[in-house]
Amino acid sequence: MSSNWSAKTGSEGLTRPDWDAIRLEFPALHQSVNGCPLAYFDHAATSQKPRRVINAMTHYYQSDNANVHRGVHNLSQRATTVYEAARTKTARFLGAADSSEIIFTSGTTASINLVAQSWGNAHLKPGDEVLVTGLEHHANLVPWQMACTRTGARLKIVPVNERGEVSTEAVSEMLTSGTRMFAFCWISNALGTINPAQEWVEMARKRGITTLIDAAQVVAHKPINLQEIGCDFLCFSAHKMMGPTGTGVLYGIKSVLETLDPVFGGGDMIDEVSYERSTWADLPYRLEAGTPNISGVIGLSAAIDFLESIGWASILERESELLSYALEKLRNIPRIRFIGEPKLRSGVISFIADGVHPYDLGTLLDEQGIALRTGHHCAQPLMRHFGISGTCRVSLALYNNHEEIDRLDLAIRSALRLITNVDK
Amino acid sequence: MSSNWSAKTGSEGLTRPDWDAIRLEFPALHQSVNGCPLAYFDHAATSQKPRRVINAMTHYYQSDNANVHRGVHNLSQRATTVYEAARTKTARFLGAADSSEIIFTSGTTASINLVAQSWGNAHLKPGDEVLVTGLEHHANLVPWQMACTRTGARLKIVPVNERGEVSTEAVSEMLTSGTRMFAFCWISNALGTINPAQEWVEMARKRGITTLIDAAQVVAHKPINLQEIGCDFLCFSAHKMMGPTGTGVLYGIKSVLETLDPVFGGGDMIDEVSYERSTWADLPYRLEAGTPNISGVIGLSAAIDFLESIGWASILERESELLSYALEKLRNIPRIRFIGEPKLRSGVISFIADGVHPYDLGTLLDEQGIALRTGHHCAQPLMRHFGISGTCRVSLALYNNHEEIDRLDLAIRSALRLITNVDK
Amino acid sequence: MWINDDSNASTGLNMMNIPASIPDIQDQLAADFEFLDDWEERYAYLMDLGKDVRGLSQEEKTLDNLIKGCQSRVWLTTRLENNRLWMYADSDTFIARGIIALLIRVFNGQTPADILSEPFDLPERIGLTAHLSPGRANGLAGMLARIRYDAAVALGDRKN
Amino acid sequence: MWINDDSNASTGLNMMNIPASIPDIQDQLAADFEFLDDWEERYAYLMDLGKDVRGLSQEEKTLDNLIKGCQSRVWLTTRLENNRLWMYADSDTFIARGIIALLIRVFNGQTPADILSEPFDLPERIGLTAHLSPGRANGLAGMLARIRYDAAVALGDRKN
Ligand SMILES: Cc1ncc(COP(=O)(O)O)c(C=O)c1O
Ligand SMILES: Cc1ncc(COP(=O)(O)O)c(C=O)c1O
Repeated sequence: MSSNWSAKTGSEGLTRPDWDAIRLEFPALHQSVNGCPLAYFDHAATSQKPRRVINAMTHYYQSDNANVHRGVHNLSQRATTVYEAARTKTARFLGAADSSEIIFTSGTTASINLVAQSWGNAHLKPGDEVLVTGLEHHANLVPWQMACTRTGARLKIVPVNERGEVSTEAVSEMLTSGTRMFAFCWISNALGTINPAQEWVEMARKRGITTLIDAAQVVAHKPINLQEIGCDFLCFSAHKMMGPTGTGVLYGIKSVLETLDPVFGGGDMIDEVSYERSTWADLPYRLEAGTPNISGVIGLSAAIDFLESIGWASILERESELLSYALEKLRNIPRIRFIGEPKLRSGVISFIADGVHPYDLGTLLDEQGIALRTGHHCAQPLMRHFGISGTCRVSLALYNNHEEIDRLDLAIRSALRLITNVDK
Repeated sequence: MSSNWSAKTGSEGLTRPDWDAIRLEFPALHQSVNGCPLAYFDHAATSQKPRRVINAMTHYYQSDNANVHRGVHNLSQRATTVYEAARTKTARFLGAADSSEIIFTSGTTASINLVAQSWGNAHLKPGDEVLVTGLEHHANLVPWQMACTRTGARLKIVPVNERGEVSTEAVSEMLTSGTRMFAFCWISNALGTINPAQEWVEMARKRGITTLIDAAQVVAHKPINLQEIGCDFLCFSAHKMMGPTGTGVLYGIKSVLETLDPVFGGGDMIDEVSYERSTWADLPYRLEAGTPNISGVIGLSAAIDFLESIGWASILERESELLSYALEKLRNIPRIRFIGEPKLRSGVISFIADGVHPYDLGTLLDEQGIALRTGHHCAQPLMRHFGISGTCRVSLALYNNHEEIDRLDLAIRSALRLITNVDK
Repeated sequence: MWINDDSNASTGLNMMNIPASIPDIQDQLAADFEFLDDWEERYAYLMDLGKDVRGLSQEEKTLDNLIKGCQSRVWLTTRLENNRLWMYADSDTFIARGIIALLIRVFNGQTPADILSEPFDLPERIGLTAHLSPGRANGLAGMLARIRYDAAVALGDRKN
Repeated sequence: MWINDDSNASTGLNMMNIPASIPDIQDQLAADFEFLDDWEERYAYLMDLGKDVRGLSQEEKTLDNLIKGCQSRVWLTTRLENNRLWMYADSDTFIARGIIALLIRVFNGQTPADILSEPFDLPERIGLTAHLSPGRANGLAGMLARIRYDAAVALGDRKN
């Protein structure tokens, strides 16, 4: 997809997107917080939204708004068209074989729970094992705990090493003949670790094990080609990829999705309903009960357009440049210790300052207009593994820039100075 | 809540809202469809959205967007404040005793399914009965069928009479000592029938039976006072009350909600998570796993403001006036037969024209810019009760006007003329 | 047979039951529609065409013959005779019958090869797609897909 | 006791351990903060105040004493002596300790009746609420609510 951003010529003679122009597309980035310009480093919690996404939803509400699928009138047909076009676009974006493999949900959490319940109830029995890694977000841990409690299966955790990585050897060892499901995050939201998803899926598939990828942290950062990855399920949220809240995707291989009973019943997901029993509609509708988040799906579709208008090659280059720059800056701040030093890292840096509570540091950064996340990042067991209760987490996106990182560096230094004075 | 709409003085000396000005607030209403001005009579499927709602969401994305609940930084705190303020406002809007009784979901369907699963699994056992009425939308039927299949309970249906009403005597007879749950719609989306919710709840409560009200069709049309109604659960969707898609509410009495195990696991709903087990957070968070639909909840909050800025007395008066006018017009069209003639009717008129498929009529109305719904309205068993496969359904809201109803009348007449000519 | 016998001329069937070419029939129909300039006349004509669709027996209205993507129900089945495909259809609504009638006019009695290769642009030409909202267009697409699928099967080309 | 003995003067405790009035202490603190005009000085001062908070033993850090609504953890407990309420607190962060310190300065050794009736407007006066984002304000509200709740209980007025 070629870029439609006015391009600059790089030193090597390559054309580069105009990142300043792209950054201008995000209205929320251009404000001051506590008297300072905002520097938003909390992308991993939720991304900021480009005008294009906001406008797409506004346009929908101002001109096409209607309920989908059941209407004969023009508005309803238009709404259905844009809603279903978003499904087709998402399928293409991910390289799915068929658009009926795309189920729209309310977010990653809903997607994973749907699988853990529906697939879990159908396929898990006492003695079976579900494998996750020690890096998981609660969203990919708690649903499996619940599924195991329900079915009598056992949950096993592939341990994390001191660098915050999960070794492929450990995965291989723990994918046993009893394993039915291997569910793992492609990228860790807490540490930024990138797991070798394709390799792991291949290993699991060879042993007949079903795989689910939590791709919540992948979608804004890396292209996904499902035909290469080969996983059975993949889940993500629109709000972490420049799209709106309340919208997510569950991808499943059609033949696998077809084995799933609906978790929710209601409108749109049925074929015939009588008082006695109901029969289910075809995929994908069977798994989408009730009025969907139509505007959310339209926003997701616009977010895909936005990402593709920049192009993956540019995004990858930009983010890796920003990441290296930030790593170098932060590494040189005395008292700062990185939590997790993965060899392959996406745009997330978790750190603590010795003897400083992340909350204090986060608060003093906020006073300087710097937004980052402090706490356990919904990964309490992982924090416990590192013997801490939380970290400060800087997370980057294509809209960040070097100046912000410079300000981050200085702001951390001021904050630490202040705390050190108190601490004496 | 006093009106802030420039008011007209009515003939009785009362001030009335300026309905034309209010109508101008809805951008989607002012367009042409197939060369004619749009007349939107599909409110019961989804409402149109006032500027105020659209702007609230745009504003959120342009200035406050961040993930809620876990952030120390300013944006996240602001997002949390507006999100939680929406909860407080919703609680007040409904007359709930406490804002922790308001659970935000993705819609009515999700709300009812949450109860059917969580409450159902905890309280239903073989031999128990769940009672619903013959008027239910699939969203309040299929989840109970699924719950009964899971638990061995029996689903019973209070029959509908020829006028499309459910008699209180029949309800009373069927609320037996075996009944555990009585789940019913306050207003039927297919026929407009208004059920005596308060009376039914009182009857059920006296017999120790838990009650759930599907209020999807109530929220834009009637004020709700939970302290008067006294139900255990009440469910609705924002998108049917001038709010956005992907957002709903589950209200539950606190002591009852407290008995519910979460259906979905993930972020925000936990207290402590270890690899072995997790403990749940307090209400309402326990039942809100994952990043919520923040912008949707903000839109809902703006929708409440909008409705209250007009005031219930005005809305009730306006809608009953429009309804009477439409009923009279439609009743006088030859070949038209109303499906359902309830004594208490909300702004819904279902009808068929003898020998005419609703789809043909709906299509020919669409050609004239008239949007109404045709089909089974997600109430197949009810349609079967009337021996038909579907109806044409006109549904009204405060933004409709007399001129549109006049056009509807003429358009139906033209369409029927056309069909009659073919039919000869 | 689905067509009233006296309507052969107007439907492009000649004495040998060999129809005119697919493009020619479309030209003819487009010309017919050109005289109609408001939606009422167009729909009246379309529904009138639908009267020619003879319908199917209850037994023929199988799930297999039901076209997905229609809001009204449309059943369609075909039979191959002398390398020509013949269509039989029914619907519960006048408008869907009209749309089927158009398709049948164009494709009935054509060879599978022609059905698969000739473009079908009649809907755009008669302004139907502009008026045809996506749901209805979907139904039309479903019917067309079914006819072409059957043509492909007839050609022995089972690469569906 | 939660206050270092040598800090009595600055905290408003006189020889009899009877503090100045709640409004007076707030006036004094507001005046102290008036000299600080950038966020760094303000926070430095706040965290410095926090050093006075002596902390609780592990056994006293019960779930019961944990204040809800704080992102950092704050424990607070009170004791009634001669109709005056004394506060003991701890936190795992400097900033929360500073905020507790403010509250304790104002309320320590006051009568339950005064604690319940006197307004607490110090945060607005020192510009803390403008700077205090909702989460932190929440924590503050939680601490204040806890102190007033304990005062109400002390008054024998259990209408919580
Ligand atoms: C009475 C009733 N209940 C439930 C629903 C389902 O609402 P939603 O599709 O927003 O979940 C509807 C709307 O279609 C309804 O009218
Ligand atoms: C890796 C990972 N998985 C799952 C989630 C949950 O996503 P959501 O809260 O959008 O459901 C998140 C986001 O917090 C995440 O980072």
